[in-house]
Formats: sequence, C-alpha cells, structure tokens
Amino acid sequence: MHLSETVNTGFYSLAPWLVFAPVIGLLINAVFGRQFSERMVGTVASLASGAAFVVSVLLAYSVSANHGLAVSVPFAEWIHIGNLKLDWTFRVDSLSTTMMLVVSGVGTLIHIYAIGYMHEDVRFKQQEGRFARFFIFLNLFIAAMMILVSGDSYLMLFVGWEGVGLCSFLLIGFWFEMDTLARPSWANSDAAKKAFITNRVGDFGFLIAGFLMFWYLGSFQFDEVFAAAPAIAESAPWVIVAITLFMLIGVAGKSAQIPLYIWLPDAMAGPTPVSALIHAATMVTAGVYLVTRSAPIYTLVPQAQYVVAMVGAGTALFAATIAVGQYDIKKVLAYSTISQLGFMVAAVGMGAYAAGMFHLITHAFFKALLFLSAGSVILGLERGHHAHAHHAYHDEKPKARGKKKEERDHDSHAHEGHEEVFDPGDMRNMGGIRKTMPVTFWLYMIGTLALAGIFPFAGFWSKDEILLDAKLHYPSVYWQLSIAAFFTAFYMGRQIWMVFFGTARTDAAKHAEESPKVMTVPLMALAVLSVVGGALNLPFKGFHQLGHWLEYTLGEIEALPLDLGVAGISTILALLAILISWLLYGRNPLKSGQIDPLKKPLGFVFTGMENKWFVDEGYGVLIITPFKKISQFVADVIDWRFWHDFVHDTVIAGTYNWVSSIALDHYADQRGIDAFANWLGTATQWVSDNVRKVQNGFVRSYALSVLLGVVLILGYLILK
Amino acid sequence: MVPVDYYIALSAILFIIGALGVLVRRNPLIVFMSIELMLNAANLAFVAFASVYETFSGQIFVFFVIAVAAAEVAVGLALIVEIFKSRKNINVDDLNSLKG
Amino acid sequence: MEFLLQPLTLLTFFPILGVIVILFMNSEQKSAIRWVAMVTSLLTFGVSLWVFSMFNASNPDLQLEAKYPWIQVAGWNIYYYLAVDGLSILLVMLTAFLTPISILSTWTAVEDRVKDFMIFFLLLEVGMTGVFLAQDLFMFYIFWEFTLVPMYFLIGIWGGPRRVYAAIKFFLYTMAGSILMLLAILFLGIKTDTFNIPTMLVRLPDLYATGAITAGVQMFLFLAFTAAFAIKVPMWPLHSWLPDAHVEAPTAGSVILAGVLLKMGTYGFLRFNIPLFPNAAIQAAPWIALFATIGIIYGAAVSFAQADVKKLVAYSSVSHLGFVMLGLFALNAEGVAGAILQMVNHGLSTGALFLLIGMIYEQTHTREIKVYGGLWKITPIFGTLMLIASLSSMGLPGLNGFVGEFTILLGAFGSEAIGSPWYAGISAIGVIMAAVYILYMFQKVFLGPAGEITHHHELKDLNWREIATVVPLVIFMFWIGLYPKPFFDILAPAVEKLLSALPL
Amino acid sequence: MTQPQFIDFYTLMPFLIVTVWACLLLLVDLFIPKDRKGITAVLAALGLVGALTYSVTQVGLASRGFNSMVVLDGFSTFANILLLASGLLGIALSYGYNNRMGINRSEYYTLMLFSVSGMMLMAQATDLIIVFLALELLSIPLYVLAAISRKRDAEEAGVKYFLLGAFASGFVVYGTALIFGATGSTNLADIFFAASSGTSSLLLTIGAALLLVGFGFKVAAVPFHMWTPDVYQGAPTAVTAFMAAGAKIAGFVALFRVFATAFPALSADLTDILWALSALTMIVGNLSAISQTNIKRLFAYSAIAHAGYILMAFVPYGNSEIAPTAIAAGLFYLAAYAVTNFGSWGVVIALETAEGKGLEISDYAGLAKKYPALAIAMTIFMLSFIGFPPTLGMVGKFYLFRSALAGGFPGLAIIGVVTSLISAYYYLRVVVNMYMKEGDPVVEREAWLGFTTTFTAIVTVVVSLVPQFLFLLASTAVLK
Repeated sequence: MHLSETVNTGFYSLAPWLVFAPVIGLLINAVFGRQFSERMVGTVASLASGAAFVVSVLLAYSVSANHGLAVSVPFAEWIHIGNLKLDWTFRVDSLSTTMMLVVSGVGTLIHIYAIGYMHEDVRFKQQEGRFARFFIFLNLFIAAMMILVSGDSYLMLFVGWEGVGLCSFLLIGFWFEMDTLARPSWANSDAAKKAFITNRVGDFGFLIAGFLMFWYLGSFQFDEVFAAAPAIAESAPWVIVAITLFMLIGVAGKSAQIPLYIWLPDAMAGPTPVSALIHAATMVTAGVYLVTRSAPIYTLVPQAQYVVAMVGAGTALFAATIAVGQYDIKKVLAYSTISQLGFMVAAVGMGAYAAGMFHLITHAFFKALLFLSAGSVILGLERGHHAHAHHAYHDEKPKARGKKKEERDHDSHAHEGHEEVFDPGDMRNMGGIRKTMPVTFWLYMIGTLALAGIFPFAGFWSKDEILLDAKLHYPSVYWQLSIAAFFTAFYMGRQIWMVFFGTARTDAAKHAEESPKVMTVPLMALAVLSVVGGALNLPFKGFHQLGHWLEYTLGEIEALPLDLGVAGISTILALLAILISWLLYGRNPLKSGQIDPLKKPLGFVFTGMENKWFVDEGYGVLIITPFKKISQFVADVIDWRFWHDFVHDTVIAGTYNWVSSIALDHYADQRGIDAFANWLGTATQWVSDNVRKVQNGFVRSYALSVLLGVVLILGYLILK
Repeated sequence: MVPVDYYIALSAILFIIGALGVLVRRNPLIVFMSIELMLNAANLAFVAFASVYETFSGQIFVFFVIAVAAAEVAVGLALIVEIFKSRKNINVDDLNSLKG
Repeated sequence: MEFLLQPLTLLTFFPILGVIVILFMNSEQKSAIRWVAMVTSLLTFGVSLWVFSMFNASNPDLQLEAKYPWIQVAGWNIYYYLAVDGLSILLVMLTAFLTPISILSTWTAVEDRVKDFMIFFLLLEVGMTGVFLAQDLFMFYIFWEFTLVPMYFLIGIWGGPRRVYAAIKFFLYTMAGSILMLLAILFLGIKTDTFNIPTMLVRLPDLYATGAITAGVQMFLFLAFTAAFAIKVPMWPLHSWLPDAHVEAPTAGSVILAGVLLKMGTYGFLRFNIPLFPNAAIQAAPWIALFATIGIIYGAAVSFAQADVKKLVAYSSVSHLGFVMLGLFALNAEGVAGAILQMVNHGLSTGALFLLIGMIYEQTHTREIKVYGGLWKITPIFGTLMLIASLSSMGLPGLNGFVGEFTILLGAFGSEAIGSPWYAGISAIGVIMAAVYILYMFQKVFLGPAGEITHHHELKDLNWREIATVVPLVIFMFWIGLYPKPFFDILAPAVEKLLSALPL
Repeated sequence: MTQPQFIDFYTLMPFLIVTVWACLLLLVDLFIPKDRKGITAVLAALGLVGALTYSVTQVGLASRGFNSMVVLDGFSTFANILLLASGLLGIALSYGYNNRMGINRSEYYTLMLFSVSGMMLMAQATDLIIVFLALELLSIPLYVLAAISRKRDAEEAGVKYFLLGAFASGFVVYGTALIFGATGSTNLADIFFAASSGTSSLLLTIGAALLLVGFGFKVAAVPFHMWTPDVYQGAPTAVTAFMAAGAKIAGFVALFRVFATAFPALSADLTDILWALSALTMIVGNLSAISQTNIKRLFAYSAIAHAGYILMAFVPYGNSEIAPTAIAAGLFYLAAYAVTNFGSWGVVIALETAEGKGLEISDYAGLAKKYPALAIAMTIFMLSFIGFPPTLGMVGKFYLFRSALAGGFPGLAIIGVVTSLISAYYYLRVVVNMYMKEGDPVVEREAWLGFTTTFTAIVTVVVSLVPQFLFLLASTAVLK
C-alpha cells in the first residue's frame, strides 16, 4: 500500500478532464442539441467520452511509468468548515485508473452503439426530439462515474455515487411516459423512481458510515482514513465493524445485492445501451469498487468481511435461480448481472480483491456485449415486426405508439390476432434468429460462453479465480458460487436455445433484420475483449498482471495458480448445465404458446422463479404499503384532522370563541372569518346569548355591577 | 352630645339605602332621588366630621355638593323630560335598546 | 441625518423610495407600477451587492455598523443600530435576491390591485432586511413584527379561496409566539439596562455568573425566545399555520414566506437564543434535536401523503427546517455553518419549487397532483427546471441541498451538545424520505402518461420571463453545490466566534 | 384668607382661558345667525388654540395656586396639552358631522369647551373639593352632549350616562367624606401627612377605595365599565370620540395625582386592587369586543380594554423607584391612545350616514378598493390598537409592559400580551372587511374629517419612529 503523493504535473494534470470532457460534451449537446443532426450529437458525445478514455489511458500510463505511485491531483477546495476539510482531489493509482479505463472504454463503445440504437428507438417511439437528451444523460453519467472512481476521498466517491444514481434514474425513466412496450403507462417512471429510492436507502448506509468515519477516524480522505483505522480497530473495533457494515448497505444498494437488488430488474425499462453501460458494466460495479478501495479497513474486521462474502454469495445464487424462470431477454440478463455482482462482492468480501476486480472487468466486457446484442435482437425483432406490419398494411404508417390505448389495442388486434401488444423482448416471441441475424448471433454466443465460464473465454478465468479463493478460504461460499455458476450456464443455454435456435415463433422473428454496422462494430470490439479478456490476469506464474498492477494500490495480493480441480469442476458443471438446457429447450424447440418445459417438473419452485420469489410483493406488503398507510394516516388523521382541525381550529380557536361568545347569527355570511367559529354551532349560540345577557341594557344592572365592584373591593380591604 | 360614630353610622345607612334605591327603583326620578340621598349621606358625614375636626372645610364641601347636585338635577331632569316626551314613559327598564 | 447615508440604512430602507413613488401613481398604470417595483428591488439588490463588496469575510465581528442613539431616556438605551456579520450577510443577500425574483414572478399572476401588492411587497422587504440587520432588540422586535403586516395582506388579499382564514391564522399564530419574546426582550432590557445586543452580550455573562439571572430564569428566557422563533421556523409541532399560509398565499408570497420569513425564525435562534442564553441552549440542545428529528421524519411522511403539490412542498419545509434546527443546535462549526447555508439553500430550492408550481398553476388553476402527468414531454424546459429544483431539495450532491444537509448531519452526528448520534442517524432517514416524496411528486406531475389536465388545457412551456425568474436560482443551486467554499469562507469566522463563546 | 395673586391665575391660566372663552362664546353665539353656526366651532377652536399655546409656554414650569388647591407642574401641563389637543380634534370631527346629522346646536361647542375645562381642572386639582368640582364640570356637559342629537339612542345614552355618572359621583363624594373623616382635610398633601403619620385607618382606606370607584367609572375600568358600550354607541360619534379620549385622560390623570400624592402609604392594599382591576379590564374588555358587530360598540369595548392597559402603569404607584417610569409609560400610552382613538373614530364618522347606517363592521367591506387612503389610515389605527409596529401603540405597549415587568408584575404583563393577541383577532376583522371582502361603502368626504384622520395616522406612524420627545415629555411630567 502506498500513500499518495500530491502531484500536478505531466499527464496527471489532465485528471480533471476525466470529468470535464463529458461535461463539456453534455453542455454542447444541451445547448446545440436541437440544431445538431443526430450524427453530430452522437459524435460529440462519443468524442467526449472518448476523450475521457484517452485521459484514462494517459493516466494509467503515468501510473505504470511511475511504478504504481499513487498520486493525488488537487483540483479545488470543496467544503472547509470546522474540522471538516473536503477537497475535490483526483486520485490516480492503479485501482482508480483500472476503473477509469473500464468505464470510459466500455462507455465509449456504448456511446457509439447508442448512436445506431437510439436512432431507431426514438423513431419506434415517435419521439425523435429526445435523441440528444439521451446523449446528454449518457455523458452526465460518464462524468458522475468518473467522479466516483477518481475521487480521493469517500465523500467525492459519494458525490459520484449519488450522481450515477441520478443518471440511472434519468435513463431508466428515459421513456417516462410509457412502459417497455411503449404503452402509455407509469411503469417506466415507477422503475426509475424505485431505482433512485432504493439507491438512496443504500446511500443512507454510506452516509452513516461516513459520519462514523469522520468522527472516529477524523477524515474522509482515503489515506488518512486507512492510516487511522488500525489504531481504532484496536481500541474500538465496533467502530470499524459499523463503518464497514453500513458501507455494505451502500454496496447492496448500488451493486444490487440482497436485500436491495430489487431495483435492477426493473431498471431494464431503460434503453438497452443504458442497461449495458449502467446496469451491467459500470455503475453497478461501484459497490465492488468501494469495497476494494476500502480494502485496508475491511481487512481489519474479518467478521464484516464474512458478512460481505455471504451477502455476495447469497445474491449470486438467489438471483441465478430467478434468472432461470424469466422470459424477457433483458430480465434474464438483469438477474444474471445481479448474480455476477454477487460473485464479485463475494470475492472482495473474501479479500480476493484482484479476483473481484478481474471479474468486474471481464464481466463489463461480456455483459455489455450480451446486453447490447440483446438490444440488437430486440431492435431486429422490432424491425421485423414493423416490416411485416408494413407489408400487410402497406397503406398504413408504422404503428403509432403514442395513440390512445383503445386505438392501439385495436391496431394490434387487427394484425396480431390477439389482444397482447407485441413484446419484442419476450423470448417466447423469438426463435430461430440465428439465421436472420447471424452477426448478432455469433456475438451473443461469445458473450454467453464467456458468462457461462467456458474455457478460454474471459469469464472462465475470472470466475475460476473467485471460486478458487472461495474454496481455499470460505467453503460455504464456494459451494454457493458453484451452484450459481451451474445455474448461470443453464439459463444462458436456455436463452440461446430459445432465442436463436428452433423456428421462429412469430412473424416478427421470422422477418427479423440484422442491425447496422454502427451497432455491430462496437459489439465486435467487446466480443474480442470477451474472448481475450482473460489474458489480463492469467493464473500462471509470471502472469497475474492485473493482480500485480493492483498490488500497487492494495498491497500484497495472493497470486493463486490455476487449480485444475476447481476449473475442472466448474467447467463440467457448466457443460452439464448447457447439456440439460439443450435437452429441455434445444432438442425440442419451444412452440408458439407452449408453456415452459421446466414448469411441469419443478412446479411451484418454477412459479417462484418466474415470480422472482415474490420478493417485490413482500416488500410491498412489508414496507411500501405500510409506509403509504402510515404516511396517509399521519397526514390525514394526525396532522390534519387532529392537529390542524381539532386542536387548532376546534380546541384553540373554539375555546377562544366560546369564551368570547361570538354571535354566530350575525356572521353566517362571513364564512372566512368564522371558519373559526362555525363548528361550535348551537352550543356557542347558547353560551353567547347567556353571556351577552349581562350587558342587557338595563341601567339598574349596570349600577349593580358598580355596586358589586364596590362590595368586592371593600370586602377585600376589610377582610384582608 | 351624640357621638360622631352615630352620625357616621346613620350616613352609611342612608348611603346604602340610596345605593339600593338606585338598584331597585324603576322610575328615573326616584332613582335620581336615591342618588341625591347618597350625596346627602355624604353631606351628613362631612358635617359630622367637620364638627369633630372643628374646621370649616368639611362644611364648605357640603355647599359645593349641594350646588353641584342642583346642577345635576337641572341636567338630569331635562334629560328625563326629553325621554318622557319621546317615549311617553319614564321606566328606566325601557331604556334598553342599547345592549349586548 | 447622517445615518441615512449609511450603507445598511440604504439597503434596509431603499424599497421605501419605491413605495413612495408607487403611492403617487395611478393604480391603473399596472405595468408602470410593476416596473417601478422591479427596478426598486433590483436597485436594492444592487445596494446589497455594494454592501457585500464592503463586507470583510475574514472579520468575525459586526461590520458596517450604523449606530445612532434613538430613544435615550432613563432605562431605555435604544439605538438605531444596524450591522452585519458573517451570520447574517448571506440571509440579507438572499432577501435582496429573492425579492426581485418574486416580483418578476407576479408579472402576469397578479392583475388585481397591483399597486397595493407592490407596496406591500416592498414593505415586506424592508421588514425582512431589517430583521437580519438590526442589532438592537427593540429595533429587531419592530422589524420582526412588522413583517407580519404586509405578509398578512399578501395572503389575505391575493391568496386562494381560504385566504382570510389562512391570513388570520398566520397573523395570530406568529404573534402568539412573538408576544412571549416581547416579555423576554423587556426583561433582558431591564436586567442589562440596554437593548443593544453586543452590549448585552458583554453584560450577560456577569449577570449569569453572579446569579442575578439564575439558570432557571435563563431557561425561561430561552423558552420565551424559542416560542417566537419555533413558531416562525416552524418547528414541529407548531407548524399548523404553515400549510394554510403556503397553500393560500400567492406564489410570490409563498416564495418569500419559504425563502425568507421562515429563515427569520432559524436566524433568531442563531442570533439570540444561542449567544444570549448559552447555558440554556446547551441544555436544550438534545430536546431541540429531538423535535427537529421528529419534524424531519414527520414532515417528510406528511408531505408524501399530500394530494396538493403546493401543500407537499409546504410540508417539506417542515422537514427541511428540521435539518436547519438540528444543525444549529449541534453547536459545532460543521452543524451551525451547514445550518446557515441550508437556510439559504432552502430559500433557493423551495423558492424555485414554489415559483415553478405557481407558473403551472397560473395556466391550469389546479394544484392537484393526480390531474397532472407527463408534463416533461409537453413542457420540457419547465420539467428540467423542476427536476433541478427537486433534486436540489432532496439533497443531491452537486447541488446546494447536499452541502447543507451533509454538513448539518455530520455536525449533529458528532455533536457534543446533542450528545447522541441517534438524532442525526434517524434524521438521515429523512434524506431517504425526501427522495420518496420529491420523486413521487416529480413522477406524478412530470413523468408517466399525459394527465387529465392536458385534455382541458393547452399547456405552454415557460416563456422567457418565467425562465429568467427561475434561472438565477438554479445558477446559485449549482454554485453552492459545486463550489461552496466562498460561502463557507464567509460563515466560518463568525461561526467560530459564536461557538467560542459557548461554555462547551 | 389671602387675596388671589397673579400666580394663582397663572397656575390656572389655560383652564381660565377655556372657561372664560366658553362663557363668552355663549354670549357671542346669540349674535351668530342660525345658518352660520359653524362659526361657533371655529371660535371654540380658536379658544382652545389660545389655551394650547399658553399651555405650551408652561412646559417645564411649576407653581401652586389658591392655597395649594390647584397646581401647575409638568404632569398637569402634559395633561392640559393632551386635553386641549383632544378638544381640538373633537371639534374637527364634529364640524362636518354635526351638519350631516342635523345637530345644529350652537351650545354643542360651548359644552365641549366646558367639558375640556373640567378635564383640565381635574389635572391640576390638588384638593378633593376641586377634584369633585372638576369631575362634575367635565361630566355634566358630557351628559348633555351624549343626548344632544335628540335621537332615541342618544337620549337613552344620555340618561344612562347621567344616572350612572351621578351614581358614581355619589361614591366619590362619600369617599371624600370618609377621607376627610380620617384625616381632617381634603387637601392631598395634608392627607398624605396625616396618612403617613400613623393615623392610617380603615376609614381612610375605604375612602380611597371609593374614590377609586369613581375614577374607575370615568376611565371605564371593569366592573365599572358597563355604561361605556351603550353610551359610546348611542352618543353622536363625534362626542363619543371626544369623551373616549378626554374623559379617559382626565380620569387617569386625577387617579394618579390623587393616589400618588395622598395615598402612597396605602399602596400595599390598593396595589392588589389596582392589579385586579387592570387584569379584569384587559380581559373582559377584549373578550367582550370579539363578539361585537357594531363598530361603535367594538371600539367601546376596545376603549375599556385600553383602560386596562393604562391601569397597568398605575399598579406600582406606591413604589417610588418604579412609579416615575411606570406613570410616564401610562402618560405615553394615554397620548398614543388619544391619537389613535381620534383617528379611528374619524374613520367611523366618515362612514356613518345620517340615517345611522354604516356602523356595522360589515359595512367596511371593500373600503380599501374604493377609498384606499382611508383604509390605510384605519389599518394603521387598528395596528396601533393591537400594538404592532410601526405605530405609537406598539411603542406605548412596549413601554407599558416594560414598566409592569420592572415593577415586578410579570403576571400583569403576561395578561397584557395575551389579551393583545386576543385583540388582534377583532381588530383584524375590521381590516379583513376593508381589504379582503367585496363591498360598496359610501364615505362622506369632509375636509376637517380628512385632516383629522390623515393627521392622526401620520402622527401614529411618525411619532412611533421618533418617540423620544414624547418619552421625555411624559417622563418629565411625572410628579416628583
């Protein structure tokens, strides 16, 4: 572990451009987006992201050239008050540059892909004006993510952390007025909101961890925190445990771990490039990065590490089971992502930081590839669907997505023959696409094999490293992860058979068209990376490049050799899973309208998988509904009816009126004033009449009053 | 010589009778006479005390009171006559259109 | 008459000039009246910039003092005494800044009795500026009470359907608090033989030390001041006037009410309760923190259940001001400075929210959340500005709200005075809840399919005037969020000085 | 018995001017044609102006006259100036009003002058005989004035006022008799010596208490207040305005002079009673006001309530340390009240029609739209009554509550502020009607009326911003 040095020369001085390049890109698009052509918008955005990549490369080069010296690049003072000294400082070390490279590299590819994807997407949804907005958000995301990975303190990390949460919200809700099938609906915006709020729950944990850190360790700056931690771990270990566990809440929120993973599947509502970039490759790995970054404090508290590892392993297994029961091509990938994030979290929880980071990188490659390919499939199906529709009703324009529900239902009824709107993401609507979309097919295959962990694809190496670590240190984690790996191969196999093999189950699938080059070329780049990505950290003596690279930052990392036992078992499991999936889905391809062949043998278990084990419903019953009810109750009953109406208007104002005996009848028309009085009704009337009787106009009573006063005064004086 | 206390007691009784008269009588003239009774009770006390202190000032006060009472009578009667002219009635209890 | 030329005198009373001009104008010349008011408030803002340029941020003491004997009779050492320091300069600037914005927002919203409106508005500015500048308790009290009057009219004449009720409630409720403060002020005046706050601060420690004012009495005085300020803030459970006042008030009134008037309460705690009654303040800190925490959670929960978008924002103020109170009574630099900054932040973000809500209300005349939906598509600029304001309100890093809330919670978490991290910990849940109600509001109004209202109204996006109204606020949201250093630099010396006097 | 000296007349000069002028006016009036009776008003005002000018020259001077039966000091000068100004404002209000109401009786102004002279004598009296005479001199013209319009309500008001006033006089006289009996003198200074030389007795205490009843009646303290709403409502509004201010000033000034000069020794007993009176008056006055719909009755109860506030200043009258400031506070508030009082009644007069309409609070609806200046003035008066800045009422209450606290009566101060809060509700109702309701009020525009409301409104605001001279005047006026 190296303490950082403050340097602001050479390439290091470029560090702020990591953030400013995308910010400038987004500003240009924000101002001129309406005037620019789509190509121009896309180019600007991609260049902005590309510039960040170039800076990342230069920074990585500098780190390498300086033998891994960790460098702080001060940029600005942020908050200085009392003991709080927060600066905006960039940290350039091997870990942060790794993340920068992944984020900007994958990010740039996805930008390029999105030019093609969004071109069609905005047209299908008849919202061409929204093209530029997408790239603005995307650039904003890159900027926020860069802040996250380049920050020199937990707080800057947190700034980026929440920033990416916002971008996630904006992008999930990009088609905020519809659902994933472009029907007018609250679904997409609900998903966006859910993501943001769930993330905020995680951020709450992060915040508390930060407060503890500040008051017990005295700083937010990484080096200072790490330097102070060991002493506190001696004197008050609970503090470190609390910090790490609260941080884990943040990790669970951002990296979609149990129990906060629920937002990620819904996040698939966002356009596919978003799913690839944010919800697979980069943002969701921020939690893994956070734990890796905090390695020096996690290492101090094995209890917390164990919890992290168990959460990761549990998530890996749990999500993998759900993925088996999904029909939506992106939902399968979403649960797969959660599961793979579980792998990474388990790895970093076990202290296998290099393995975790390794898997993070390879996963970024192949999961981005898979998502983007899935996007390609979906668009292909859309195209097929529209071409077909156009063919059948050539006097009609492509279907209007913005039309009112009844009309659109009528449309679809007319040519689909059933009430359902065509869902281009539903695997049951696919089949046999390998013929119509061959490029996509092959790309998808590469991604699948990498994800399934088949030798020699990238996923094989990274996953095996995690499994090996687990086997050596945490057997229970090892078993969970192995089973998860089995499921992984199975659901990916299932997907491949359902999507690409067999025969087309719909006209759309039959007429599916291949995607343009602007989309496939970035995919090819990712495919290459998915194939050779394993070379980053080969488990052979003299290799372990990534591990060594990260050692600059993380200190000594155990370099494990390839364990043929572990590798063998996992490969056999994967192959077995693919075989089973072939038996179920490949041998006898699904027919149109046929129920899943797993349904019968697994029964209610499959129902559980299909329905995500009813976790969302559980949250609904346990948290959301009670919260709504309570807040409704507090607002209506306690605050308004009790506190506002009863206590204030009835009791306070009422007593006031009661005492002062307001004359209601004279004021019946003045509701405004006598809103104070109206409720008391006849009771007030009665009292008021009686009190007013005292001032009855009779001289003699007035004199009596005077005399009473005299008697009272004299009585007081005499008796005193 | 009658002790001064007796005079005082008498004046107090007169005063109380006067005050009660104001309370119970309805004819403004009688009410007014009751007030005069109260004033005269005071006058009695004055005179009695003046004799105790052997000073004139108490007796002078009495003259003033008498004079002022006369002025009051003039004004008071005029008012009562006015009322009587307009209402044909001199019951004080009918003077109750102003109240509340 | 030398005092008339003092910068702070000018700043405080400059709007009076506008009032005089408007008084002599024909009430039919609405546009001219608007311009006069606008120019007056802009010039006042100019004066405030001038004042700001003369303000020395590194000096923790009162500056630019305008101090002249005013009422000098036995037992009445009353001065005309205006001065500014790091604790108040930001709020003064905020007042001068929000007033022209509010006036601009009324350009088409107020058509009825424009003359009266502008007169009251400018008078209100005088009162608010005076509250933040007065350094003599008598003077402070005058300004403090005076602000009630124009606001009462603003709500009562130009408000919604239940405006009279709301106006009277606002007036009586606030007055109820300030009369107790009045007694405490008088008591202090008698004991210290001055109403001059700096002098009082010099004399009070002796009185406390000698027992001339016992700890119990100190607590009573503290509570009496608290009564006035807590109602104004408003602290839970004294917030019942707020939803009425906010919902009924015209947009500009709501902006000023949320932006400045509520800050008068928190400022009062800062300027009076803490330095004048240090022991009581420390003693009361856990209790205030408790009420603040309840307020944060309660306000957020109640906000979420509102059907009226303005009411939602109104209740959110209860929650946000809870944060401010929590920060103030953390009694450490982080908390107090954060709280002062958060006062400004709340003024900006809630001000912007009210402005924006007002703009849509002007078109549709309804604020019911459920009739809206999908507005971001129909009115993109409006939606974007609303999004920024909402995010600022829910404390997203990079925007102003975060800086304030973070420093407040950080300060409160480790505060010695509060003595327990639980308050800050639970309050942090309020941050989650803020996301819940703000996003709920944003979603239901701006996202999703087009709502029912779009069938009845041809909704127009914001025009240039409306954009110009909100954009200055947005600029400050980003500024404070991204680079708050200048603001903290202003606050730090004064806050340090304030806290160094506390027997912590 | 010595011959009267110049100093005797000098001491009483303003009073004499007014009295003599009033007598002359009676004569002059005979030569004024019936259709030009307005001249009488101008002449009466001239007399008051003369007396006022003379009074101003007496500021800071002190003398005694007529065997120490009357005195000239800062206190009396302050009161004289206030009373003369009140008389002037009363005439200003009456001028147009009487024409409109058909009260074309030339003796009206003469009676007013006599009443003013009685009030002034009251302020200068240092002998109970003079106090009594002054009391009657101020009261009897008021009885007549109350009934002068010869309307049904006015007559009723006159008779009620008269009967109850005479009834109260009875207590004053009897009280004086007892005091005389206890001390052997009616001169305040002699009474003081007698009382403090140990001959203090129940007789004296009871006598003082009975005097208190009489004064309490004049200032409308609870429970001697019940005539007030009826009389204020029934009397011609201009008369009401005059008597609300004048009688109150005179009553309080006499109350203080008598009690502070003669009975400091009794303060232990009387303080409690004054405390109770003050508290009761504030509470009952304010609470009763809330339910009123007639503006005249509303202001009548408000006048009662304000008597309570002023009484607050008299509670510590026996404490020589506190009393000077407390009394100064009371005088200050009296002045503030007088100004605001005339202004507010002026607005009432502006809206009153010859048929007696325009007196309901609801008649004020829409005033702000149609007559903004009048509405602003009325708002200022209402704020002053509530005690809100920037008005005299606020400064006055600040001063009053401060002296209550300094005098060790926090309870009274609390009652004071709480009832102020209550009062805000009914005063605001007037404002609500003017500004927040739709209506079509009709206002008579009369020059002197306009002048009075404008002038008092300006004074209410401006003097509140520079109150020091009034403060000084009030505090130097206090008896040494």
